Amino acid sequence: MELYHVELLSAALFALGVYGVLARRNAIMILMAVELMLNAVTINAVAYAAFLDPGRLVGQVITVFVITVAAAEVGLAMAIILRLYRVRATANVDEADTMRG
Amino acid sequence: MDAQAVAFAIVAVVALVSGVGVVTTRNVAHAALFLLVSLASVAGVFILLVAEFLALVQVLIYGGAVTIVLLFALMLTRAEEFSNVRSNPQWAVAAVAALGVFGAMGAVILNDRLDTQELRGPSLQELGGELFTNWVVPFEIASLVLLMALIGAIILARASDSDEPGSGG
Amino acid sequence: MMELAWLIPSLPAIAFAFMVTLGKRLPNWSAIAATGSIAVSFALFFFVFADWLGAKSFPHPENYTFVYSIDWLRAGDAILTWGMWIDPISLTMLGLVTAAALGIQVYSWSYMAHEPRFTWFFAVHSLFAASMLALVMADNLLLLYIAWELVGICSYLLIGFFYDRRSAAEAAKKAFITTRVGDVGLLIGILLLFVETGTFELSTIFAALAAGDLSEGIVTGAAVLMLLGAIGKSAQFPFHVWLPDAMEGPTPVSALVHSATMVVAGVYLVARIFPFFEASDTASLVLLSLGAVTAMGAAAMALVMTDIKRVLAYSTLTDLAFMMLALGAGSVTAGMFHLLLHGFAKATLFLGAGSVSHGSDKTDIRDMGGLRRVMPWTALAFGIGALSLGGLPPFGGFFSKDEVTLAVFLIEEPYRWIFLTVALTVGFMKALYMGRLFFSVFLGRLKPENEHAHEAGPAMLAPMLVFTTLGAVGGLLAFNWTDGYQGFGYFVFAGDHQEAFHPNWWIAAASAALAVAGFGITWLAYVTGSLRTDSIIAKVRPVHTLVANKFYVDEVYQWGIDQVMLRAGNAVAWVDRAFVNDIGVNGPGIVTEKSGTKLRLLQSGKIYNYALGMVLGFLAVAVAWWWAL
Amino acid sequence: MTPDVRFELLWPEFLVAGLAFLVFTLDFFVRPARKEVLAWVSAAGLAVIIAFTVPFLLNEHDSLFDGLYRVDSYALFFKVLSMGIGIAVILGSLHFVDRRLTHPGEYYAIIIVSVLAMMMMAASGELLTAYLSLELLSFCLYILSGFALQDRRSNEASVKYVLLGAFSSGLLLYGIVLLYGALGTTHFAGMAAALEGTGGVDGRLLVGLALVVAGLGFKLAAVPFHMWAPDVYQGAPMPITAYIAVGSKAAAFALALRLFYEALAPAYDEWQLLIAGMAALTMIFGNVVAIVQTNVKRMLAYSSVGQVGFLLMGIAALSPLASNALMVHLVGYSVTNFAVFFAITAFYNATGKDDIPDFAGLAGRAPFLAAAITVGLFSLAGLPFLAGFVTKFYLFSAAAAEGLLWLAGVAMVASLISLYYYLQLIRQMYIERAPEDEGGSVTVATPGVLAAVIGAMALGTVLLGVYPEPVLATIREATAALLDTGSAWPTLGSAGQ
Repeated sequence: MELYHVELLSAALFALGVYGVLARRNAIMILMAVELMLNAVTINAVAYAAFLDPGRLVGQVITVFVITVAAAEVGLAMAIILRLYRVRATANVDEADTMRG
Repeated sequence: MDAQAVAFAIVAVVALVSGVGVVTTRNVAHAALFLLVSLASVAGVFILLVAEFLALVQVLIYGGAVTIVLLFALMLTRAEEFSNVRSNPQWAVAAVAALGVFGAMGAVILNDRLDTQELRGPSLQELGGELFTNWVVPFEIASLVLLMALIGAIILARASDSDEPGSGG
Repeated sequence: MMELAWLIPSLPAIAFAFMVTLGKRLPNWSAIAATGSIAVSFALFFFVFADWLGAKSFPHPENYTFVYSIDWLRAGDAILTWGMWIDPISLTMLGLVTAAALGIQVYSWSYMAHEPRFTWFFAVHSLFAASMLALVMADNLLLLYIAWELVGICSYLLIGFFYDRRSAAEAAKKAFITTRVGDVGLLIGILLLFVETGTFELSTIFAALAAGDLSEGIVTGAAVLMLLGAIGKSAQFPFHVWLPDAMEGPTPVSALVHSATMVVAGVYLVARIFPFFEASDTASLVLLSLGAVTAMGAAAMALVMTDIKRVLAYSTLTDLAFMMLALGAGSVTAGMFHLLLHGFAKATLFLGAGSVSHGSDKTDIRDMGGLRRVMPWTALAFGIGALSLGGLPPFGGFFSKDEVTLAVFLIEEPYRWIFLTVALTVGFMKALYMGRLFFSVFLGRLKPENEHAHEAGPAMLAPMLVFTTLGAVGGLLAFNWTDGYQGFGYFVFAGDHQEAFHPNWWIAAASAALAVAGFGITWLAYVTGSLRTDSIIAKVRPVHTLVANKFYVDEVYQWGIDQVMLRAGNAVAWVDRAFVNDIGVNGPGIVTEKSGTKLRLLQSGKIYNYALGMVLGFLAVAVAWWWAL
Repeated sequence: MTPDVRFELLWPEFLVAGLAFLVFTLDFFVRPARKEVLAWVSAAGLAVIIAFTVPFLLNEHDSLFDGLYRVDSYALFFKVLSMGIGIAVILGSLHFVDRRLTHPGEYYAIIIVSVLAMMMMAASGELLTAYLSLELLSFCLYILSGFALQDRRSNEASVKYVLLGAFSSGLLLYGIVLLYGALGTTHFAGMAAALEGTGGVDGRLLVGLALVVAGLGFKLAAVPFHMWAPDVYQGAPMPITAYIAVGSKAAAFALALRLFYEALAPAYDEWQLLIAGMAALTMIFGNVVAIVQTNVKRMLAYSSVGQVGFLLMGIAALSPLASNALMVHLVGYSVTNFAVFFAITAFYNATGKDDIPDFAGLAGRAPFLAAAITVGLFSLAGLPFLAGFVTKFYLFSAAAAEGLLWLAGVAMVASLISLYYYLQLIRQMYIERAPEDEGGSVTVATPGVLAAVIGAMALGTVLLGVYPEPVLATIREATAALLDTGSAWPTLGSAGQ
């Protein structure tokens, strides 16, 4: 297991997440894709900490905070999506496009 | 190939396959379950990178909290349509763009190999000490972030549709 | 007091702000605020002037200029200042502008009393006064340019005051666009100097010029470019077309903006940057030629116009051209002197014209005659003003015209005879059209339908008579009275060439004789009737038609706009009708709007499209770097 | 425990956080009819904290936790600016909240927390801290933009904002981690040292940088990362629109300025053209699309996208002069935009309308509002004697001094375009007649507090245009602090101003 193996895994997960955000229409699914992206971030951070950082620490600290923020983000975003569902009876983002142009 | 490499290969494949599942399945509930699997295999990667504590956090917070929140939300909305959500019209372009992103990063990763040192992780004590000394300001900020998410979720999700005056904007 | 001179433009500006924000709530206060502020400014002018008299060190002309400035902002090497430049030229303008603005505002109290947009009128009037005063005191070219543009905007708003009248709206647009063309030249000239000297400060620029840091080409180029702005604002050929149309504005506006003050801003600009014309013979010759062409053409047109305000407008053109002639001949003294006396006389005439049309509801001079019977005071004021501007001794206009003629005579070049002939001919024509105007309006037989006409009220008469007096006796300023004041030439001059008033009796006699002849001929034609104008016109029918149609310059421009600009506009885009009506001929605007319509389609309202945009943006950056590496 | 950290320097932050908790708590004890007390407490509290902070931190210059958190005059400048923005928004939304929103206590408290986040963004000297502060600010804004609970548009705005915000923070984080991998640290000073040390620039760094630019570009609303902005601006409650346009942008620029000046200056050659290009694209795109808008909020949204382009010039030019210019433009832009937005809020409060034709004849119905809007719009277009002229003069000079003449040219064209659509609104107000039906001729009343805020902002716009020197002096101090902690300045020609 070399560093670049882990980096490639991370890049692949990140690209999958990007694809998910770009290709999905359900808000919850977009949110899941974002979680994939954040996971790619944490993998990379931990790998850099383990392979490169003399102190071995910063990457792990990053990961702790990313996980925290990701959890908070999901909570808040779900609340907003629930409201979307109440107001429009849908969770599809392309049905919420009254503002454009 | 040593055992570590084999293990990495396995978790990587699982993570990727389930990741593909997350972004391609038409059923939202299935997507959530795929996400859980993917997150768990990322925890596996953490263990291989000597970050056991983070692996634990990953399973507890993501596996426990995040996925549960997602599933809860699904149940609250009770949408029949959630079992069959098609991708949006631009999915093909999206695939090309995502491939582009992967291509750019892969090229960079393979082109510029970094000089690595021996694989090692900090002890839990070191991590904890660091978090509460040098990183105490970000730590406090993160706690505020959580608080805001909590308050926001309460305001936005709790209000029912009848107990409010006319709409604003 | 001089360091407080900035209050002079600031007070009307504050009055403007007051009227725009609170004018609707306190309608009765708006005219008071406007007139009060300009009255205080007028009073301040005297303090500043007295202070200047005490501070200047006679007879050291190099100490006649005082500059006060504070840093406005500095960005690296570029420094902008708020500065005042107080010297005889700006003092002359300060006095003229404050006096004219004050008198004309008092006049407007009753002239505009029944207008629904009374407050707006006074507001714009105040803004105009503020920006005109800032313009004449600016110590740097950027500030000058800003004030210059503001003055133009005010002029636009005032011409279009009766905006629901189509001709007024058209005239406003015409004035704005025509002068803008010249302003572009001015801006380029200013920027050229900025690039060459790194500053907008007049003092630094003049120092660089005196030190010979600027090449001859730059000096001539800058002078001619800035002259473009000046001839736009002062309505000189070929930009003269807007001024007669500008008479669509209310009469007090014509009096203040389009005769006494704003249109002389061009003359003032030339006087201000006069060292450039001193340094460049080419620029001076351009100035002379433009002045001569405009003077001849405009005087001819003034002879055949029949609308009272239009006659006055063309006479303004003629006099502005006269000032340009003086400056081109190298005499700032003569130019500024004529500017001052013309301001007083023309204010009189316009206020008189306003009083005539106010009292009789007529504007065509053929419908008038004998009005002196019903409005004697107006007749008196108008008469003195006309005789003065016609150049009849001993009124003020004679002296200033004489100084201009003399200055032209003193050019040390062989071509001076051409310009001297022009100056004398135009002097004769001035007497002709002024005589025609005055005699046919006020003398002769009173037409029955005009018997109900009435004299204006005291609020209108008082300013008129004040200006009349100033114009009548102003010529005395030319003479040597005391040791401290040895004539206008010791007060306003270029560089350090103070010059006493040394009349050339031959020139004076010739121009006086021509003036008398002119008034005599018109007396015969319009009062006694012994000279038949119809037969004269019949003999020169083609010429008359040509002149009466204003040499077809407007038609040529219109053709140019129709054939070239509009066609080009059509080719660029499908011209949106409403758009053209609203904003004017504005090709680039259409292209912009079209692209706006296209580009907004990108904004689909769908989240995943937006995210795709972000990813593509990222990829574009990554690929660009990949390429660059 | 690191013994030598002077925690007392964090007092202002603690006080603001304490104020937020105080308001959250007070909310339980204040009767519903008297909720506006909370706004006064919030505003007064922030004012008191400003009064305390300025003398307290005036000559402090310290960098806590190895440069993770900065206490310097740059941070102080933005602390005061953020709190000032907070006060303006709180007072400006008083009547709006009263009439159109529920949960006023939470509303004000969340604004205070977001002010805290803005303060910390300007003070961060480390990527992760900066990211967390940014996320805190974003969370507050996600909530606030969806605060009109029954309004479909408000909800749509917050859905778009939160999903795209999460996506952009994914990009930003990946970028941060790549930078961490390439440079071995996330501290700005360490990054600069590493950049100078390596000499060459590797691909990981560039991709990381591109991702960071994308993530920050989202916050700044720079083209092509701006697309959320018009929709969110239009949908969010009116005072929050003003807040997002001004506060969030100011904070994001505070962060970006420090990041580029302190951490990335050694790699100037790599990113200068990128940022300059983005600036040009942004100012052209924003101003061109603004022309065809019919909704006032949307028009202003595109106009502020255009303004971002001008601000980016200040980063692209990278010089002390440019940094001054960026900050002074931020101040002028904040004051001006508030004047316009709050005047429009007052109109909306009274009429419930926000399309451009609805403003017809406003000069007759509400001369004060019309004048404030006009002053603001003229300032945004950069007309003389107003803030916009001074600040744009500064920015354009800075860009030209660093050899970005073409960019200054593009900026001038963009300014001209902007004047065109601003004039359309002004024309509606002053030339068109008010519609006779639907009470179009009724006078629009502006409550005293709101009128005071609008008046203060309009006055500030004029003052800054006429006499900017005091503000500039403060800003020069701030720039000096930025340069002091900054690294090498590879291509700088001009000396500090």
